[in-house]
Amino acid sequence: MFLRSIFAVAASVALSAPALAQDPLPPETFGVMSAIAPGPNVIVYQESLSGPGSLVVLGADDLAMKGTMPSGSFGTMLVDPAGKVAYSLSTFLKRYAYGPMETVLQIYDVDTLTVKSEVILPPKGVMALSYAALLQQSADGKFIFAQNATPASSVTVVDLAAGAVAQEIPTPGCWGIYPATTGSSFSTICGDGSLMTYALSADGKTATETVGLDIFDPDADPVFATTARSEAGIVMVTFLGNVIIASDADGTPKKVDSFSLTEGVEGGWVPGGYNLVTYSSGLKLLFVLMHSGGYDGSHKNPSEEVWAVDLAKKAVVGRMPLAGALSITAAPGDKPVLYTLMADIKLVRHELDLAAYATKVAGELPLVDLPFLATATP
Amino acid sequence: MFLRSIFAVAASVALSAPALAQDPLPPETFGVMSAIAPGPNVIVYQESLSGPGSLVVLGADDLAMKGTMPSGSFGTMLVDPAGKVAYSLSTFLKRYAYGPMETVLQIYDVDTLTVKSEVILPPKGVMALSYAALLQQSADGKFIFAQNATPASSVTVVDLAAGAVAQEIPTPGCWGIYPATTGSSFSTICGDGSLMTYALSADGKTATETVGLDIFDPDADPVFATTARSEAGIVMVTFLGNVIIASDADGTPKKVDSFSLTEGVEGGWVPGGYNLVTYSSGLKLLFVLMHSGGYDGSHKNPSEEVWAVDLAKKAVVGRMPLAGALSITAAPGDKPVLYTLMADIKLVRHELDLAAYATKVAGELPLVDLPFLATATP
Amino acid sequence: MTGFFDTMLARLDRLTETGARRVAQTSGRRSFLAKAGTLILGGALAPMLPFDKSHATGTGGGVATGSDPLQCDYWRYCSLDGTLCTQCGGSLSMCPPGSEASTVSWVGTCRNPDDTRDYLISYNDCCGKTFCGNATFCNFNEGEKPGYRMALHNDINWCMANTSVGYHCTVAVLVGLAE
Amino acid sequence: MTGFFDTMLARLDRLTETGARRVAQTSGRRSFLAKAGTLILGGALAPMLPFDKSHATGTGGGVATGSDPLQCDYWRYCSLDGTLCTQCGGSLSMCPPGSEASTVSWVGTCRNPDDTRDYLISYNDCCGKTFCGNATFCNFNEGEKPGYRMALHNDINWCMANTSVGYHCTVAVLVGLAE
Repeated sequence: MFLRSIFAVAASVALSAPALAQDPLPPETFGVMSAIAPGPNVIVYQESLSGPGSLVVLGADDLAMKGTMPSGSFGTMLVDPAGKVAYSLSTFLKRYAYGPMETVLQIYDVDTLTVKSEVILPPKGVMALSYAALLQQSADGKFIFAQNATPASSVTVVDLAAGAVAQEIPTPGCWGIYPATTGSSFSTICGDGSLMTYALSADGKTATETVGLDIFDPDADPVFATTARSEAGIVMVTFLGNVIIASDADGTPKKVDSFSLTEGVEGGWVPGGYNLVTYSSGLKLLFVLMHSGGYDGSHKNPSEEVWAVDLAKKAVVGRMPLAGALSITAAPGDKPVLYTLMADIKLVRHELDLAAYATKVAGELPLVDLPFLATATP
Repeated sequence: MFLRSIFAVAASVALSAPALAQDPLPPETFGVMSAIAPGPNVIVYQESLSGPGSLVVLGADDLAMKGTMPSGSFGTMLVDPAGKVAYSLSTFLKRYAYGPMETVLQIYDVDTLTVKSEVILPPKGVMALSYAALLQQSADGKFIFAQNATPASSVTVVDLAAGAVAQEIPTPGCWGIYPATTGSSFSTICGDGSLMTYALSADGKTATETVGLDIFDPDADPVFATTARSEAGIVMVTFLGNVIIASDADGTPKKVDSFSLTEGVEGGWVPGGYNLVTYSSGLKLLFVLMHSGGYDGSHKNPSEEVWAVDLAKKAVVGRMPLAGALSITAAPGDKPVLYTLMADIKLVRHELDLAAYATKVAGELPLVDLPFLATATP
Repeated sequence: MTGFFDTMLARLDRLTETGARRVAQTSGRRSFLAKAGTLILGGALAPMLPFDKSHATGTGGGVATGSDPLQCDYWRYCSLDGTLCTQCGGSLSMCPPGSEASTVSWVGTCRNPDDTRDYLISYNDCCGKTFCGNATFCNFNEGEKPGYRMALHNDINWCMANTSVGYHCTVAVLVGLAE
Repeated sequence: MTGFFDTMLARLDRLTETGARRVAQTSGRRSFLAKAGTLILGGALAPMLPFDKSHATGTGGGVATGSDPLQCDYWRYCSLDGTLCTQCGGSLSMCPPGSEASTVSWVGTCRNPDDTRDYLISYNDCCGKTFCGNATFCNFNEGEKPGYRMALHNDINWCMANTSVGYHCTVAVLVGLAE
């Protein structure tokens, strides 16, 4: 738009100069754009293992580059449901590769791509690939939950109103943060097959814990740490291709449903990837990245297909070719669009034909660094 | 070596176990190697514009990877003549992309690949591509000279014995540090065509300046900031392919020689690259990266040839095909070996046939980030 | 650095520790395959993994059964996710000079094709230096588990407990027989 | 940000300033070619430049005469060394939201192919954000000089005088006619 205005001015004065066919281009004023173009976005966390990562903001429909926001190393991100505030949890080292370290929560204003504020957390924040479950927000919006690993596991609770750490909750043997759909509690997945739910006090400074045992078998068929949230609860997929739904609705996590994605399916299909599962509450469909010929250690292999799953029917309702994806996220609402992050470092936008359960590539954009996590905003 | 010893142990006990053909491999002890393998090295500065750069240490003959040393952003390096101590000048930002910055001189022990110490410099150190002239050492070894740009130009003098800044010398309108061959003075190249020589006091805390006027024509034919040092003085090459030698032997810089590399040569050949010239005092030859079809703005284009120049004869004595190089450095002494850093991010080792003035590629290694500066050690 | 493995275990949570020992000693690719339904061995899976594109060789996937410690498919790397210290001035079990040995590690159980035995491998990161982009990034995940089995998790920086947490490269130290 | 160019000049050393003005107003590719001896125009020079290899389009070399601000060879980029803000949420003359405008800049003299006039272009860096590797890295050097003519030098971070010196991307602001 800016460009057009310059050339419009130049064109409007054409032919008025005697020596040349047009007047010279007018001088410009240098400055900084105040805000990004309006509209829904896809925000991708581009992780660095050694320097600054970044959040890149793209138009949800055309993948137009709107700009970036700076982060640190080994980071992950969170975008609030409205898409207006983003967060990253990352590590800063005084000498980049060595020296004193800080775990920092950066809080961004998405419209202006600015770092609004930061909260320095206890220096034990997780330094991992960008799994969504490592940085989450309570349903009431009051608290940010950040995964720690020393390697002992704990969760730092940040009180957003206070801009300060409220408490650190030890979560021994458990991993990932799965907020409840109301209030300020969250669950976590534990290595003995249980889920543990932590309910925060109103000021966030204390928490009570409730265990739900025997939700999955961590030895025979472990669940991925990336889950989805459906109306029925926390939707987990397992290495062998089962779905387990755990409800945390009454404060005690319990298994409420489970079924196989692959029973009777030939080819050794298994789920695989990083943030490999997404649920569209508008379409009422779960999408899972799948590959064939599964073996011990293939659980992070890129996809060959994406499977659409109707949780109520406990059935795979569509299998769509989709090669090379490591992470997937659905557009919000009932927009039939999926975004995938590919093993060859790009974002692909897929339009879904729900009648035929077919996908069509409708845009792609190269990315940089390690892009494992994307969020689509309203 | 370590590997061999493990397998030797395993082999020596073979056939002694009844159930299997050999005994199990013995447990290993985890640790850190104490030092790199001995021998001459090539050290390359791999620059980052956004995170940590590094110095990578390679065997001079086989380009075997010996290890790396960590640096900051926008850095450059210096290796002492003996190849035992290395330095980098770089920038560290508290939040990597923003926040408080520090200009840091890191001092490395090459044998152990350790950061021995660091000196924090005034926060104005140059943030540029890794030109050799931006970080230098006095001939007596007492002082490190670091280029500053705010963009006003000055030089920070570091007293190595004290591990502290001795002074900052304003060098308005001048650029680059070209130490004298004795004592602790240095010259710099100025935008009016002069060279300025700064002689330090014994404690390094003051300096006297002497100007040498009309050494080159900065408008008609500017000199590159990368120079070489021959017995005759500071050897500069110009954008148009002339050589200018300035002597600083008596403390007042003066032009003592000049000649054209390209007079009578067809094809519009001009010098080009970043650290594009090197002098072998053993071979008594200057080497310059050259490309044909020069035009305004081609002065950083990759090479098509390397030209060998006999400074005493004022003549190009050899032209050798060498495509794609941006920087060049000669092996020390009279070893007929050149190392080039290539536009496609690798190091190439070239063996010279001085009878035929021919080069042979004798090894190459991919690099990362922006490798513009290499030094070969004895 | 003797006793590093005991130290590592001592620092882990009890639950994790128990799980790690059990899984490390019992899981193997064969049991998984048996569970995964129809077997398709040696399939066309050699995915390009999402790491430093400047090294096209930096791929993983498949099963690590090779004999060259400079290659991703070396048998000991069956659960290694990181850059190879063997390509960065270190060895299979020693960090490059000037780096810091990680005080904690993850483990894998890998089969040595020479003696067909399963060995416990400790994957230790080397720390305090710039990420070694000069080395190949490898990614094998045999027996790897999410962070609720932390000692088997490889998507995390195992320099986390060090003074300098910068990640440089990874070694694969033979701890002993897994049987 | 009005007066940024005057501010820049005021902050430069006297020698540099004088030189910058003189050279910026008099040098052009034609005078250089005349001096460089035998002319070989439009040669096969399109070097792969040593920048982010993940964008194979990130090359430079040759002469910038194009009309697309999203491409390296756009005419205003005749002396631009950096990533294009036009590809990173900014425009030709405006930094992306949330970045800092550089307080100093280098200049180039570029010919507009549409009106064949030479314009003075101010190359300002946008600062305080992660290097924009998502944008193409371009490298043209018409009229570029070493640091002794600082205002014409582009191998340096022109965020150097800012509060946050992190380099993000570069714009090409039309200052006025060079004649």
